[in-house]
Amino acid sequence: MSYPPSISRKFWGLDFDSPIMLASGTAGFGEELLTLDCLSGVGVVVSKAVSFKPRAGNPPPRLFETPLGLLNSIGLANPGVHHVLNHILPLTEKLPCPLLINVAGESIQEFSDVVEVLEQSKTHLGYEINVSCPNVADGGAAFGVDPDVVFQIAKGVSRVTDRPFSVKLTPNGGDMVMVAKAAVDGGASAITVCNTFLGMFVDWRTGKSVIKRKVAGYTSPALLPLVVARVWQVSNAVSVPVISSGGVSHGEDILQLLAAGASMVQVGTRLMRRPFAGAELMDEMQKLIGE
Amino acid sequence: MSYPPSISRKFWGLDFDSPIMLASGTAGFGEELLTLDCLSGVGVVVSKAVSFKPRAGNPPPRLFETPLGLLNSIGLANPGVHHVLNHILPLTEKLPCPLLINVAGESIQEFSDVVEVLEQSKTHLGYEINVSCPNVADGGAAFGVDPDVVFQIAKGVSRVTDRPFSVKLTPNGGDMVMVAKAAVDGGASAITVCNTFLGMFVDWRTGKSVIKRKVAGYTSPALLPLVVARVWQVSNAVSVPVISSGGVSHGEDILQLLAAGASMVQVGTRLMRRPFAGAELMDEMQKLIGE
Amino acid sequence: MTSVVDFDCAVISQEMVLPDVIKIVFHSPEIASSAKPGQFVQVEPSKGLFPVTRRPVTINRLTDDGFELLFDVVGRGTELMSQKQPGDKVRILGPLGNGWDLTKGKKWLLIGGGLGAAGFQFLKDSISDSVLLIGASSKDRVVSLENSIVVTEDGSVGSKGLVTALITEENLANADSIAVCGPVVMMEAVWNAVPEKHRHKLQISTESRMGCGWAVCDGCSIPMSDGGYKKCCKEGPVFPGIEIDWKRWKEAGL
Amino acid sequence: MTSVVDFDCAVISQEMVLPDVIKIVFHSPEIASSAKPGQFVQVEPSKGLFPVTRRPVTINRLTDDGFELLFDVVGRGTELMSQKQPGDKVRILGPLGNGWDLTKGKKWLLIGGGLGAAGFQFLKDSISDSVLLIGASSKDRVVSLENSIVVTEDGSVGSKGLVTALITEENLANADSIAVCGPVVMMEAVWNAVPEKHRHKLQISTESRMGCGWAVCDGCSIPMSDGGYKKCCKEGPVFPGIEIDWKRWKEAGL
Ligand SMILES: Cc1cc2nc3c(=O)[nH]c(=O)nc-3n(C[C@H](O)[C@H](O)[C@H](O)COP(=O)(O)OP(=O)(O)OC[C@H]3O[C@@H](n4cnc5c(N)ncnc54)[C@H](O)[C@@H]3O)c2cc1C
Ligand SMILES: Cc1cc2nc3c(=O)[nH]c(=O)nc-3n(C[C@H](O)[C@H](O)[C@H](O)COP(=O)(O)OP(=O)(O)OC[C@H]3O[C@@H](n4cnc5c(N)ncnc54)[C@H](O)[C@@H]3O)c2cc1C
Ligand SMILES: Cc1cc2nc3c(=O)[nH]c(=O)nc-3n(C[C@H](O)[C@H](O)[C@H](O)COP(=O)(O)O)c2cc1C
Ligand SMILES: Cc1cc2nc3c(=O)[nH]c(=O)nc-3n(C[C@H](O)[C@H](O)[C@H](O)COP(=O)(O)O)c2cc1C
Ligand code: FES
Ligand code: FES
Repeated sequence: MSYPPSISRKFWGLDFDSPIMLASGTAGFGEELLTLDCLSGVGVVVSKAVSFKPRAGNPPPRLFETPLGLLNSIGLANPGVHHVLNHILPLTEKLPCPLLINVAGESIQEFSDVVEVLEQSKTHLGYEINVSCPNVADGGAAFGVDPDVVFQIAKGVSRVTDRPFSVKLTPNGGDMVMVAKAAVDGGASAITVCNTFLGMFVDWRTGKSVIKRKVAGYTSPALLPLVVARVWQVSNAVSVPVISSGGVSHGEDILQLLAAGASMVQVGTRLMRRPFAGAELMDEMQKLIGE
Repeated sequence: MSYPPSISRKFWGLDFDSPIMLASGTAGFGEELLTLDCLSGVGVVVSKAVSFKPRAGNPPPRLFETPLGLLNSIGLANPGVHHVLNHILPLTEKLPCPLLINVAGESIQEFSDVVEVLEQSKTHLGYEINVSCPNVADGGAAFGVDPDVVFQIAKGVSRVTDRPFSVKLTPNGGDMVMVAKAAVDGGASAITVCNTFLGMFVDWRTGKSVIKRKVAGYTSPALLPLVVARVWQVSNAVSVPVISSGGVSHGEDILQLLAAGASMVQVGTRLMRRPFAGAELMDEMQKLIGE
Repeated sequence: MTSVVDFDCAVISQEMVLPDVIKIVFHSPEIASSAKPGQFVQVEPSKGLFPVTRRPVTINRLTDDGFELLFDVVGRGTELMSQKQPGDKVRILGPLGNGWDLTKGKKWLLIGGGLGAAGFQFLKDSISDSVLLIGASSKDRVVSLENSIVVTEDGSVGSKGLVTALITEENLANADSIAVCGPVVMMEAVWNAVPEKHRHKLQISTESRMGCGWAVCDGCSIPMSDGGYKKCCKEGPVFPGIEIDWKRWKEAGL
Repeated sequence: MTSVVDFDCAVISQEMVLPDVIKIVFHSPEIASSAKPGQFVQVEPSKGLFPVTRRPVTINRLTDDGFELLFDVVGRGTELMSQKQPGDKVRILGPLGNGWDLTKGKKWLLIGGGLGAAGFQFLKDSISDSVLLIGASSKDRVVSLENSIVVTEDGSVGSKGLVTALITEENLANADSIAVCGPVVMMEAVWNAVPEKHRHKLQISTESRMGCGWAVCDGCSIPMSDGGYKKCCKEGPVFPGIEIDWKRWKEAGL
């Protein structure tokens, strides 16, 4: 690898002008961005999580902003894989960039069941297997800490699709390097490092968590060094590309993640604030590299 | 528990006017604070880590400030247990508050060896067993992710001392709740949640980490929600008191940690900036509670 | 949604109209030309990293070349917004969401709680026939709108009492549509005060903690009476009252 | 160390003395009454949460009721410090560390690199007999001190060249003590330029990334020739040159 890193990337055999992926759960299915016309600068869109059956999601409030970050407790709200296949994926045909579908499951089996249904669609490039959601009781991050379970999930997904897929890890327990290796052994074509860190905000006057499920997923620009460390560790341990997820709020953060070993870089919370984050971040990177 | 939480605490059978502990590695052995006269408002001082043999520590730079936090790579620099016993602990006799000695080890055996030597001193209240240092190659956090190892370390320490001790956990892997339970089974009288999160800063122009050991310990006020979540999880799972460590920069943060289940609250990075943090934080808490 | 824009809008004027209530007029011909009553914008409180999300504020009124916002200073975001001075540029995304459904008949009853009444000026400008009731805790919370009937809890302006006391069978029966905007507890009181047979006329301007404001994060869900959720930022903020699950919404404790 | 204080010191004056070089005079009778040449203070750049640590700056000179700092604007902390205006209060801890060892004889040779020379005024005020050599890249980096011999790399002031060219056997032999302050590379060049037999006279003002500044965090270690480390903030910042492990110190890449 040469430094400074190149902004344009080769990933899964494809050429990308931009390393930017829109993170799962913060970009819908990309279709809202299509109408807002803000996919310029974006390399890949990752959809929100899709489960087999519809999921209503968690009770509100689903978001709470702390002084220096954001707690989210969405709970994988989604209309279920059949609705996604029949009513949403057709809308994504016009996306100017590839789509990965983020897949959730309450059982090892459910992941491959969801993928199997989605295989009927031609519109998406591949999958991101979400074994790391901090906001659900069943499955979620409980899977992501166990190398054996992750191996089985990856293996199951490999069996039903030839498309590439990434496995998105949790930073909240377990040994990320071992879990990443298990995912690769199971057939993963990339590793996403990582889902949100578990966080909580308690009202000291009442002793109550502001979020009904008590703990939630926490994002903050201040978490960037945590993600850089984990990207560096995992990318040094596995042969497949690493997709970073977390902590980006400036073009320079992306360059740092690429230098630390990321092949592509996801942007989530920043996108929620800045619908045109793709173009803005590309611009910032180009200015820095052009220096 | 009643809310708002009380600032004065009962901990290990003792009465404390302040819940504040000065975190290991950020307060020396308390003797510097004695000359600076800034132990007012402090409940307990936790010493820097002590190992059996002297340790020079990591090569500089040992600190690097990121935009929103601080990386440290001290590497348990300390003059070794015999020097501590003979030359440093006598200086701490004048401390106006109890002292816990933070103990590090490269092997399971070393922890109890260090404690055994320290037992000759009368000046300290107890120990904090550091199975979670992110900045050393041998031992350190590698121990802290394994419940069996932590059980054995705690068991070994219990055998050589009757003083109370806390086991300080790592948030960088493993299942904190299971490790906490193992520590309690081994005889721990408290659990410290937790040591620093692994972090890294890479210079994208060169691809090099600013820290020689690449990854380091990261602290930031923005990590408070991560610590609150882990304190809540562990304090709901074990019967012994939980000492929080991480993320405090304001009196309100301490109240939140107490409300989340902490019995005592450590302050580290903030103290480095504010030698009189103990008195300042107490003042902030009293104003909020008095509201 | 195709007319949504994200621009640095210049502050034209800023003033404190009531204690801790700020009115700001922004320049934005783009938003002025497409906004409908009941829609909102997402305001970026600072150019720095924090707060990490924007703050949603209802479009209170249009001006020739822009729009007016009126907001309570309740926390960090609105505090930062209150410090903007004429000439400052503020990043604003909008107009967002749906507005009041103007197709539901021409006679309107408007019921506002405190600052929630402010946006009714824009609605009144768009309809011909309306009765406007405003309730507030005290005169410090009353925005003056033409032809309004005002009650305050302390009687400091208008008569003394709650806005629900002004709701009569007569004005309910006269209305084709009833628009309600105010704090959740006040809106729930109105809901409870309206007899079953008129409830289908109620349109409720909801609030929720927002992440994006443009329908991608699913953070702003309002509990619906069918057991599911709808997005405040896209399918709302205005919902038919009968669609809302009032009990679950109140439990959110916004 | 017992005289260390942590106070909000008022800015008395602030000016840019060279491009991106700021001089600030603070009011602080406490620090003025106890500081010794070569000591430093820890300045809190902002009242907010960030940056999370303070910034160390050498005490450049004492005034009647306070002291003067002179610093380069190189990053976020010094940028914030450069924005302080007269009347502003800034939290400052000091005086910290040891200073120049004044017991090592009375004839001094002072060798400064760029801004590193600034603090020599304070030292000169405390000794009677000194020769002062200053090297800098250009006139934009030269602080004017009385009776100094100046060289610049571009010749824009003084003669053209490096400060090491001014080091002669004669001025080395004449000195009881040699004080060096400047960038690490410059100090290393001086170290290499001084023959073995005079090296014991060298006192080096070191720099390190600091956490606390008051000896509790062990973050500021300077590699010593015995293989260990000493704390820049407490046992330094001034060290005998012979104690420093120059190779390992340079590897730190400060
Ligand atoms: C569609 C919509 C339109 C709105 N229009 C207006 C308006 O015209 N005028 C106005 O004054 N306010 C309006 N609000 C509420 C406004 O967005 C919040 O007051 C603001 O976001 C608070 O930000 P803060 O950083 O100052 O407060 P914070 O520090 O975040 O919180 C302070 C208090 O405000 C409450 N709060 C925070 N976010 C919200 C939210 N999104 N909705 C409701 N309460 C919240 C919190 O519970 C807390 O008690 C609207 C909200 C929505 C969703
Ligand atoms: C004992 C001591 C005395 C000092 N006295 C002076 C002085 O009188 N005048 C002056 O201009 N500077 C002095 N410095 C250096 C000064 O502390 C740094 O320039 C300052 O901390 C940089 O802060 P920043 O936030 O602006 O830069 P950052 O954004 O933190 O970093 C910018 C650049 O400065 C370098 N840097 C950061 N921290 C330090 C540090 N502690 N030491 C050296 N380089 C650093 C970094 O490598 C980086 O290249 C002194 C340092 C020490 C340790
Ligand atoms: C509101 C919200 C919803 C999210 N939903 C999902 C999801 O459905 N699936 C998933 O894998 N990650 C989800 N995430 C995690 C993000 O994809 C991303 O990993 C995380 O936000 C870190 O990136 P950031 O710091 O750029 O926000 C969500 C995050 C947020 C803030
Ligand atoms: C400079 C530095 C040195 C530290 N050294 C130790 C140590 O020797 N032993 C230990 O258990 N923790 C050590 N820690 C971790 C702290 O004790 C504390 O757990 C951590 O800093 C989180 O608290 P904070 O956010 O208040 O800083 C160190 C932290 C810092 C910043
Ligand atoms: S606020 Fe994000 S979907 Fe409504
Ligand atoms: S800076 Fe903390 S010990 Fe020197």
